[in-house]
Amino acid sequence: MLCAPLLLAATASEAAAAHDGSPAAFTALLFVFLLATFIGLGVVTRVSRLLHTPLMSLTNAISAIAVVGSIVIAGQDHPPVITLLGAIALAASMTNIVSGFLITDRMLRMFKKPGGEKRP
Amino acid sequence: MLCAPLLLAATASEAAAAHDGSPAAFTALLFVFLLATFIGLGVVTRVSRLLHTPLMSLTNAISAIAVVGSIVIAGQDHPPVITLLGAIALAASMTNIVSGFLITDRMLRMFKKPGGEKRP
Amino acid sequence: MSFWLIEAAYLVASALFVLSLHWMNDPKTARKGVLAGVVAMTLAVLGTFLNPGIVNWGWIAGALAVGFLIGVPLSWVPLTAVPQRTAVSHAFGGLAAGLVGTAKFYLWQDAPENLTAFRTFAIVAEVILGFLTFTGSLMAAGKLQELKWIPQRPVTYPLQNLTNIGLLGVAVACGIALVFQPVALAYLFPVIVALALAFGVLLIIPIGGADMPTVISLLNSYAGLSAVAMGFVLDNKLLVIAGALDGSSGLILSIIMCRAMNRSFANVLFGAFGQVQQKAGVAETRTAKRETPEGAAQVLEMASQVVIVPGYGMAVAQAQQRVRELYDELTRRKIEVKFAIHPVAGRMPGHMNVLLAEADIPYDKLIEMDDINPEMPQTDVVLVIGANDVVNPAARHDKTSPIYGMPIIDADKARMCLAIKRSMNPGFAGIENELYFADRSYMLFGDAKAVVGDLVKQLQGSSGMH
Amino acid sequence: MSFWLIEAAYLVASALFVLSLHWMNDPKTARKGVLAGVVAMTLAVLGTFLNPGIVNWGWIAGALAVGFLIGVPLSWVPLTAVPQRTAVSHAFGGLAAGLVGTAKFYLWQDAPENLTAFRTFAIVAEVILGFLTFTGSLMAAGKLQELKWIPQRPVTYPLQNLTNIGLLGVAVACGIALVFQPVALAYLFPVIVALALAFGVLLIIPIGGADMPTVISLLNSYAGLSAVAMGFVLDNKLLVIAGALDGSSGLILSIIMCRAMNRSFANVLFGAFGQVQQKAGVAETRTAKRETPEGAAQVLEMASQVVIVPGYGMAVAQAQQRVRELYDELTRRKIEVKFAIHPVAGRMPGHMNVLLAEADIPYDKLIEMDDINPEMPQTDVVLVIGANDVVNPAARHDKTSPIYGMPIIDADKARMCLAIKRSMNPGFAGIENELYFADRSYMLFGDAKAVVGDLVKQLQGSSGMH
Ligand SMILES: NC(=O)c1ccc[n+]([C@@H]2O[C@H](COP(=O)([O-])OP(=O)(O)OC[C@H]3O[C@@H](n4cnc5c(N)ncnc54)[C@H](OP(=O)(O)O)[C@@H]3O)[C@@H](O)[C@H]2O)c1
Ligand SMILES: NC(=O)c1ccc[n+]([C@@H]2O[C@H](COP(=O)([O-])OP(=O)(O)OC[C@H]3O[C@@H](n4cnc5c(N)ncnc54)[C@H](OP(=O)(O)O)[C@@H]3O)[C@@H](O)[C@H]2O)c1
Repeated sequence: MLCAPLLLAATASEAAAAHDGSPAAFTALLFVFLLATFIGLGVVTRVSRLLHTPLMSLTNAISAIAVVGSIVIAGQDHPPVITLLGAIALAASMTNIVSGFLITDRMLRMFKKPGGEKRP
Repeated sequence: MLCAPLLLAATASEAAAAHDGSPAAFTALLFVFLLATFIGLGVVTRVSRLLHTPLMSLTNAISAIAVVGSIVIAGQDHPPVITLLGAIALAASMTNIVSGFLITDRMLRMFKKPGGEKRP
Repeated sequence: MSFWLIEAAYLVASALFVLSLHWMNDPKTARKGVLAGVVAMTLAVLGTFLNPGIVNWGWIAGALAVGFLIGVPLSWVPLTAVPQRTAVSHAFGGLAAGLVGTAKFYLWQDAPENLTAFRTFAIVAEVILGFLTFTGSLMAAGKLQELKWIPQRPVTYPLQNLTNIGLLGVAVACGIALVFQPVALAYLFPVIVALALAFGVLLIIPIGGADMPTVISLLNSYAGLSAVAMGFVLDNKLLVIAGALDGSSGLILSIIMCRAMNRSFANVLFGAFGQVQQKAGVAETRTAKRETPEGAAQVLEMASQVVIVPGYGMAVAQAQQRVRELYDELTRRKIEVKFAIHPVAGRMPGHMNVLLAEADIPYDKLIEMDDINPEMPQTDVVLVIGANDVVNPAARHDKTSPIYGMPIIDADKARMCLAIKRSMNPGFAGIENELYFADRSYMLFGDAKAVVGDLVKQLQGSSGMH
Repeated sequence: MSFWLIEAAYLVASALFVLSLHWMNDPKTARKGVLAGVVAMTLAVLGTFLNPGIVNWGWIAGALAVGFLIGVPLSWVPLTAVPQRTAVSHAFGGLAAGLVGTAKFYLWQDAPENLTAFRTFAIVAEVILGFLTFTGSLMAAGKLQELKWIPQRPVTYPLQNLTNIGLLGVAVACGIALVFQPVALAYLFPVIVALALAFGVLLIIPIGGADMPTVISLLNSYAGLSAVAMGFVLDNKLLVIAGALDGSSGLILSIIMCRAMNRSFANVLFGAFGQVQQKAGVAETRTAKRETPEGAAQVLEMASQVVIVPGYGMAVAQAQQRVRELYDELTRRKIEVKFAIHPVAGRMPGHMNVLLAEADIPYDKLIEMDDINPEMPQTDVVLVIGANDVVNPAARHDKTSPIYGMPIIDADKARMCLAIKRSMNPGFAGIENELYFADRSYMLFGDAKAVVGDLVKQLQGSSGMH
């Protein structure tokens, strides 16, 4: 029920634009980077040794997050050459997303639980 | 060697001010909150059971981070009543910092390592 | 320029706060953790001093001095008083958050453009959380200190929860109104503060004194959340991070406690749990076998493995030093002595560990419940010192028992059980403990400190050279 | 409005990415983790579509289609080719990052106010990391695929490291210049790109094919870091978070590998490790005892506990299905069969686990090195299948050995050791393995798949009903 006023209040995109690239925005990203790294180190060290190979392909798929940037470049109205660069980047990222997740799941499906029958 | 240009570039405080309270700044804080919570849950669940009492007083000291806000209120040039509020808040936070860290360390000093002699 | 120094200081401080908690995962590194916390806090303070526009150095110095003068003595409290102390500082933390929020709100009345929707929202959240933590923690501290004028037993009256929720609802409603009209409706602000203060009190009244530790941990996370809200108000990431760490820690500790008591948050907050104790104290029909210190000492001397189960009673009696002497006497006789630590033995998490550590007992002798239970059948003697609920077999089988399902230490499975307590009175859960009526159980009545002391004397008396 | 939807989508996506990795800590929840990752990625894409100003839907659709068409087949590669596949997608990832950075740089040439110092700095970082990951990963993939025209052995030449570092230095120098003069010196940008591409190649040339897995993990974290840099360029928190998760994961995996090989990063990157293999292959003086499948089968039948140590050879021979049949035959005879998994057996972390899982061997039979070693003395027969370095006792005592200090599986401590390999050739480390000359060791020469197949036949032959 509370988002309503929040939304009204927001002269959104402009405000965002105003904020882009400001030192404060930069430091905010630094904090995010620091915290995310802490999380990454904590979480990955606790990944089961059994699953290190699937982990490699999963993170591989996750790193395809570059798709976000590629879409922006390829999608906005820019000179063709730029759009082309964006499109190539987008295709590359999409390849990673698809193959990364598919192969990870393929590997994980192989792991039988001690019981005997395959994991559902 | 790289900070130099970064600093030059920054019309710092103004930029920061411009950024304050903008929707983007707000969402940045949301992300920070999310990540910090993840870290907190991850780290605390792995705290040794032996140390849950010291943990309580340590987090207690850490929550005194409100000192940051209190200093700003008490320190800036405001009507006396506001300054007073700030000063009370500051005193309260400082109490927590001092007592929190002191008692935590006092408790931890008690924990003897299996060897026999006290921890250094 | 100062902007960069401040942000840098805050960034490093954030990292150090995380490490500080991280290093608590092992007693070996724990003190390094405290150091990290201290450095982080210092950086945070120094960084804030760099803020342009900070001028009232006199006020600041004064406030810091006051805080220092209150804080140092507050850190000398005996370990049994740690829960109260913690509660009191939660109160301080809540107060600080509430006051800062209030100050900001009135400051921005003159510059309303600052009162954006989420700022106002954050202020309201900060103030409500802060002030309810303030009064709530004070009440909790009072109950733990067992102050006369604060009723220990849960106070209940019809429609209690309804009225409480109602109060909070009104406060939130006012808050939402403020979000839309931060200036025009400014007069609602004091109302919110008042309601928050009242709600804090009413929240605690129906909760029994023994549930306070759980409540305190919850208040801990409220205090953390109010710091987070302050962070949103002041657009300060460090506040958000430290607050979030704090909030999650409080949350997890209270979850651990609830699990170990096999109870839900709802049950703790609204269950008025302590009440059951009224109908306790009904005269015992069955009688338990008594044992004399002499006899007990002989039994112990014969044993090859002894497990000591400390409980709240040991804390109350301050018996840890005597227990240490007992431990020395027995180990001197090549008897294997271990301590079985129940997660909620005593009145706060890890209570027993700290007490025994204070008595210089190496922490590798403190075994967690799940690790010690398998050894119980091979144990010759279990010595229960002022513990009750945590060794109550009813938790395993008696579906009707209020502690049914709570994991316990299987003292009843040992070859023999000696229990030290002052009477047949029940413990915190207010229920009788069939363990004391078992064939293999013998009672040693009296104050834990005194009884253990007698045992030690007996053992010292006998040459101990066999 | 769109602003809020996008941020919300990104926030949820961030949380899901974290959970996705978190759930990988247990095979039971791992697939849920993949699901979380998929949902997160979908949210990220959909959220981005909401960006005002996205118009070239045709291009987007086309690119997505292409990616899909390449991606699906790429996910069908045999498990032995997984390292190559991973390398290739790192290349794609790096390419994407590099191209986006390039595009942004030239776009902002017309609006230079956007090229703030840290933006330019971030772009340079993104482009260098991106493009060196691109060529570097392609080289790595080539070496792993053992393409003829890419030298397997490390290629070294005088002053190699110096020139490499030099190249990178020049690139960084140009980058710093750009930070000060993003427009005037724009012509430096292509130079940086070229240098990064070249550096990627030169970085890999001196590294032996068998070190590629470690290198790939490192490239993984570079790819992650370039995504982080992109996040700084586009002021996008989701990119920073996902990139950081990726970077730390790659870092940790490579550290694990280095530890398990008892080598340092420096040694892997500049040690030209594979070289030693040249001086390997020197004719053996001592001779190892051979054993026939018949004999081996009988020995196995007699055993009560058998430990199988799989290695790279099992992967090359694709013998896992046969191994499964052997496992069935033995367990059918009530023989306790366990698999000893060395952290760096094979050519990538967890390699053996995946292969054996593919052969439907329940994962509670896959025991980690540290847990199985204590059992070795009580083990009747150790069956080494195409493993070599990971069972080389020299690592324990021979200070001169290149693998000295690397933790190994103590196959030599078992009552008897059967080793399946095609010859007496050394393994990846290029050193002879004294285990094969020990009194209790017997060799079964031949391709792993064939030999294990023979063993199975023998066992099926003998009634197996005793
Ligand atoms: N640790 C936590 O975090 C936490 C939090 C919330 C609730 N709790 C609850 O607290 C309880 C803790 O269990 P517990 O077994 O440790 O304590 P308990 O069940 O409360 O029993 C303590 C026993 O010690 C005896 N005692 C009291 N003073 C004594 C003295 N001076 N000398 C000798 N004996 C004395 C009492 O019997 P007499 O009166 O006959 O002497 C009482 O039966 C559990 O029910 C738990 O759920 C714990
Ligand atoms: N797993 C990782 O992440 C990783 C990463 C980097 C480096 N490494 C390195 O890779 C090595 C792994 O050790 P490892 O013992 O698993 O493998 P290895 O030491 O490379 O030995 C593999 C053995 O398998 C034999 N072999 C090859 N093809 C075969 C076939 N078709 N049939 C039967 N035998 C065959 C080879 O002997 P023949 O030629 O006589 O048959 C060779 O001696 C370690 O040195 C490790 O440091 C691993």
